[in-house]
Amino acid sequence: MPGPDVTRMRTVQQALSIARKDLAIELRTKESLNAAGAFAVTILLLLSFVFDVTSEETRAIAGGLLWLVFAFAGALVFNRGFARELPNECLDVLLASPLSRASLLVGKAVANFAMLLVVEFVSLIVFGIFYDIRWWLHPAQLAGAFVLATWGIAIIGAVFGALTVNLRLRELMLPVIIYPLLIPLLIAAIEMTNLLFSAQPSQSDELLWARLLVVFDVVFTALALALADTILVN
Amino acid sequence: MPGPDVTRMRTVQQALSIARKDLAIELRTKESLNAAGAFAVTILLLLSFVFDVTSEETRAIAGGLLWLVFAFAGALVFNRGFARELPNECLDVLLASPLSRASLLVGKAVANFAMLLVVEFVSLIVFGIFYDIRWWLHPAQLAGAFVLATWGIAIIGAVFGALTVNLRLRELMLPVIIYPLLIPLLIAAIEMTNLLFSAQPSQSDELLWARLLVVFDVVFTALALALADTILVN
Amino acid sequence: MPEAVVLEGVWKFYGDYAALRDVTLAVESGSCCALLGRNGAGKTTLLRILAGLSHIQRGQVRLMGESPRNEKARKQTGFLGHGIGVYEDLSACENLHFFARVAGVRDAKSMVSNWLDRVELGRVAAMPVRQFSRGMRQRLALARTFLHKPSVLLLDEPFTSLDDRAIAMLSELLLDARREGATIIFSTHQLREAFAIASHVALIENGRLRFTGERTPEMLEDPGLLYRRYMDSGAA
Amino acid sequence: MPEAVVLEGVWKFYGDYAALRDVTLAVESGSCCALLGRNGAGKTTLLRILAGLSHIQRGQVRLMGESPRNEKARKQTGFLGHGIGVYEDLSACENLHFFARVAGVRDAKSMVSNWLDRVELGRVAAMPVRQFSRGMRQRLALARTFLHKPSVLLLDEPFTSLDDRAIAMLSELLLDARREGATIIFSTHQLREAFAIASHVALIENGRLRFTGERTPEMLEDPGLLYRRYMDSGAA
Amino acid sequence: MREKIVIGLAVAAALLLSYNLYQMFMVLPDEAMQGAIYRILFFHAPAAIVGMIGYFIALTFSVLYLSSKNLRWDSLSASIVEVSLVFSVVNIVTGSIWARIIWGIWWTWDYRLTSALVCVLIFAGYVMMRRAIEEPTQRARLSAALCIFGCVDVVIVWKSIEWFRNNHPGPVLSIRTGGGTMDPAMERIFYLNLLAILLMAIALVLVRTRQEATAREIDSLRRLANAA
Ligand code: HEM
Ligand SMILES: Nc1ncnc2c1ncn2[C@@H]1O[C@H](COP(=O)(O)OP(=O)(O)OP(=O)(O)O)[C@@H](O)[C@H]1O
Ligand SMILES: Nc1ncnc2c1ncn2[C@@H]1O[C@H](COP(=O)(O)OP(=O)(O)OP(=O)(O)O)[C@@H](O)[C@H]1O
Ligand SMILES: [Mg+2]
Ligand SMILES: [Mg+2]
Repeated sequence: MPGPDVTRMRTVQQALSIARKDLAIELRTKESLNAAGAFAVTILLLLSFVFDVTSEETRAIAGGLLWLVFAFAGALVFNRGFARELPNECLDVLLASPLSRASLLVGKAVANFAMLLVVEFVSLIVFGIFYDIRWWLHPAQLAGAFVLATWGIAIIGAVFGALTVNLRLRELMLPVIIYPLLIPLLIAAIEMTNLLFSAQPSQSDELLWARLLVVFDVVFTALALALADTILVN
Repeated sequence: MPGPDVTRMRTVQQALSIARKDLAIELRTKESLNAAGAFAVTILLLLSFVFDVTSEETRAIAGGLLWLVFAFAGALVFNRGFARELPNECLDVLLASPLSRASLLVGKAVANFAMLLVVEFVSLIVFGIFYDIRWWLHPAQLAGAFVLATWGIAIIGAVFGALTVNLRLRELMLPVIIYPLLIPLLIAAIEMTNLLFSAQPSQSDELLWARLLVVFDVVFTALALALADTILVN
Repeated sequence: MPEAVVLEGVWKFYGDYAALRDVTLAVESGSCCALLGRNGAGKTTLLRILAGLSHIQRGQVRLMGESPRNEKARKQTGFLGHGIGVYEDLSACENLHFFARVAGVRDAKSMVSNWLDRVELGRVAAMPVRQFSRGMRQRLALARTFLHKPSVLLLDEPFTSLDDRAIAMLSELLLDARREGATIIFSTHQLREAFAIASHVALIENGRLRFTGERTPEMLEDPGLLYRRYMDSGAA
Repeated sequence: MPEAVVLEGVWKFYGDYAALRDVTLAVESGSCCALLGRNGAGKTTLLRILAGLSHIQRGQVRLMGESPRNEKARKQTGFLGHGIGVYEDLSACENLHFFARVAGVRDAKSMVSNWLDRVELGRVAAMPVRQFSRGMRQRLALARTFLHKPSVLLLDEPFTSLDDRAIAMLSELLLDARREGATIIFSTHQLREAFAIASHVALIENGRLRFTGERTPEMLEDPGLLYRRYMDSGAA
Repeated sequence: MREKIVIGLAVAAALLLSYNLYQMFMVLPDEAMQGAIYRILFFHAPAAIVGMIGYFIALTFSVLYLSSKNLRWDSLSASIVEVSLVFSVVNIVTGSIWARIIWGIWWTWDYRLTSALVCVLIFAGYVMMRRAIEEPTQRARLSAALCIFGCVDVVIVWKSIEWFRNNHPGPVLSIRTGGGTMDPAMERIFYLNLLAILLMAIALVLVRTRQEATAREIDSLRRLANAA
């Protein structure tokens, strides 16, 4: 019987190989980045019709707009997540393989995470131009906030994807319940982003939201790992 | 050789049978509705936190928010549209069958249309509650506007769902291509919705936007029918 | 007898790989042609071209005198591909009804129930295909293919995962279809079954047509014969 | 010899349909058991249970003394289902590499290229699976199944759409695997091939085990025999 | 022969351009309100106009392709779209530089600007789509369809956004205003530069179509080689 941290090691490795595989499939055609860029632009274009972007309020809700775009991009990415395993019954093969359910779920989450980060980075640049927002004021903190929030979204997205491919749980409309779990996390992300866009963010609030994000990540990840074995059965 | 209106009859019948089939499957699996519904609700709730919804400005951009969400939800629905034909190579069977391309395209559009309307209705209710918008002031006109706009979105979604069905990156490509095309329609829909949310809409503007919607629907439906044969070949 | 299916100097390229090389083949109407060849020979490619699902770069294809993409031709063809082409989430009955409507079949109701019985799926007609066993799917796919009484049948490995009884049933169906004047082209790797049914044989190797002709009795005795005699790569 | 695979009084219900009824079967390690039966008999169900992909309602299943869902058991099993279980958008090589990593195979590189050659896909190793012919996919799926040297092989209709040469190749593989002590359970409808390879035979009908035992020479002579003798429904 | 035409066009464009540049910076005075920066107009507007023209020519070729199934038309319209896209981008970039200086912002959602951007997006999607499809005939079919939809849509966008707020300067050319808005000397250079850019565009398209043609030849040759 291998020791606990050996198995944990393997879990991580396997998760990474899953993620690498998904990314390989996704990046098959090199256009994915252009697509992401064009995607961001189109969304921002849409948004610009909804809001009078020159006005100060819009500047104030910049964070909200950004995370709206990310949420949508996320939805597109996550829907693929496990659906990618359905043709040719690849999911069965993975479930029959020594691969642990947890690492499968985490692997998917990591893949989601990476793709989403790409889209987010591109959107951020485009956004900066169109809404002339100075987002590079606090690069380090911003990066931190994005990573934290994105991971939370990615892991829930993975669970969401797993639920939608599970034949028995699908009919229960569980996804509709799982997905809104993201709202508090998104709010935290939005508030934090807005803070970091402003010239001198108040350290205290920043910390507050950051802590909230961390809490969510931990909770969601734990939740996902706990649910892994129950969700990933057919 | 059957007469023109006989063939037209058959086209319509076939289109309807396609649509009925898609809706039947959707009712079983709830794939699109899960994804789109969950997303729409989440975003609406999220936004209601982002803006203080009591403020007048928010009221003023209500239409914008709604149609933004619908456009997103739509993309999620359309991605499934033709993808639903891929497993077991059903699309090949349909293309090899006497079914006319036009009716296949229209059938998909009708299915999109129905699903999107459902999502829209749900979102509208959620919206009404969280933003306390009185959307039932002019039910007839509102319904009219929604139907017109939704059909436009649906037909574009069907056409480009078909164009992108066997592309990798379909998920990203589809919105990238359809949103720019949809912009005029969305503008009209947004303006009209805002008008209809307000107590006494000015008839003249309303007509103006309605006319734009009609033009859009007619032009693009005609184009779709004309190009169906060239679009739907693999 | 007139020719139901004609290919003349057909070249099919995938990228720059030539999957079919100058294939010229004519199948008389009412005959049953077995399309044989190793994995990757080009059988599926050929059948997909006949079904109008795949462009050719050079040559000419005629189905009952029409181009395969022509609606008139499509009306008369029944195609069974590698993917079985039925919807997982619909029941057997619903699937057939749908395809009957699509093909514009008269009195769909009776036809459907009739065919469900012929392929011995009447018992599970209301069951979603997702719950079918592989063989049951294949049977359903067959029913779907025959449903609209096509006069040209294009079957890609129709025997796949059918049990002995189902194979007998399929042979019956094919015989009946021929009696009603239908033309049949099918690919398979189960040579015995193939020779038992076929009236003609076409052998493909690397996209080239190696042999076409009547099915001779000696083929029945020694199925391996054809491969040994006509293919460079020879027998196993 | 110890038993590699043991089923005791296994009942499998789908809803209220009993797909497996009180199945009790023991397969000695190192033997090759052919799982026969008509369409819908329960072969796939049985194999999926052994692969840990499907719950059972009553009875007990042991794979090398473990429960099939147990990671230790999964490490030692190789499963080939109806779906071939490879990724359309990855090349043959990438597919195998991925599954090698997942199964934690040592020196994956050499193993992969080695297996690609054995199934005669070395030439198209870099081609995305989407461009493979059906037989080529099946070969790849086989390579995927054997890749991690499993000691229990669960193969569901492995011969599907393989040509004569590929079938010979597969028989070779199975013999080698047995020599190395692997246990093999496979289902098929191609009785001849089945009897040629199998050391034991299990016959299922409507979820009930009708016959289990050694493969006798007479089965080889008259493949139909088994069905005629042991099944209520009898021959075709 | 063909090279000669291309080279000739290129040379003509270059000469004309240098003449215009000389005129712009040495002869023409600064503009009353904007000062030196107004000269960007001589590239900004023509780029936009050339782009627009290009798209609609591409439209006609797409229709031609669909009716004739001749891949030559496809590659022609494709190259035109690509070149037009370049000029549209030039228009937007110059524009937003100008905007930055005159209005103090990079961008605003004015109907002219927006429709320009929508245009760019649609045809950027067009280019991406072409990249994503290998099979030539399929690629041709789909991009033709997209081009048609795109052009029709651009028109609707143009018409529909006109109802919107806009702070982008309206027509200044006398053919559209009936004269008086623009100093004739300036306008002369404007037209000359439009001509120069048009020539440049044509040259580029010719080069591009040439590439496409050779690509097609190479493809078929490779096929023959592999078939043998
Ligand atoms: C990103 C910013 C901009 C974009 C995308 C843009 C786009 C366009 C387009 C598409 C046209 C061609 C329309 C036509 O020919 O009728 C045009 C023309 C023109 N633009 Fe811009 N523009 C931008 C900024 C500016 C700015 C800042 C100015 C000056 C304050 C300006 C002045 C003009 C003028 C004078 C014309 C010629 C109008 C005419 O003759 O019709 N543009 N622009
Ligand atoms: N989409 C494609 N792109 C590139 N090559 C392809 C494509 N489809 C098939 N091929 C190649 O064409 C050749 C013939 O394929 P085809 O499917 O016709 O073989 P087949 O005779 O049906 O084989 P099998 O008996 O295994 O089904 C194969 O070498 C295959 O690799
Ligand atoms: N998910 C499911 N839900 C309900 N019934 C099912 C399900 N899967 C299989 N069945 C039923 O269980 C029975 C056995 O199915 P199974 O796939 O094991 O048959 P099989 O022996 O593999 O047949 P074949 O030779 O055609 O593959 C069939 O009658 C089938 O209808
Ligand atoms: Mg094949
Ligand atoms: Mg089975």
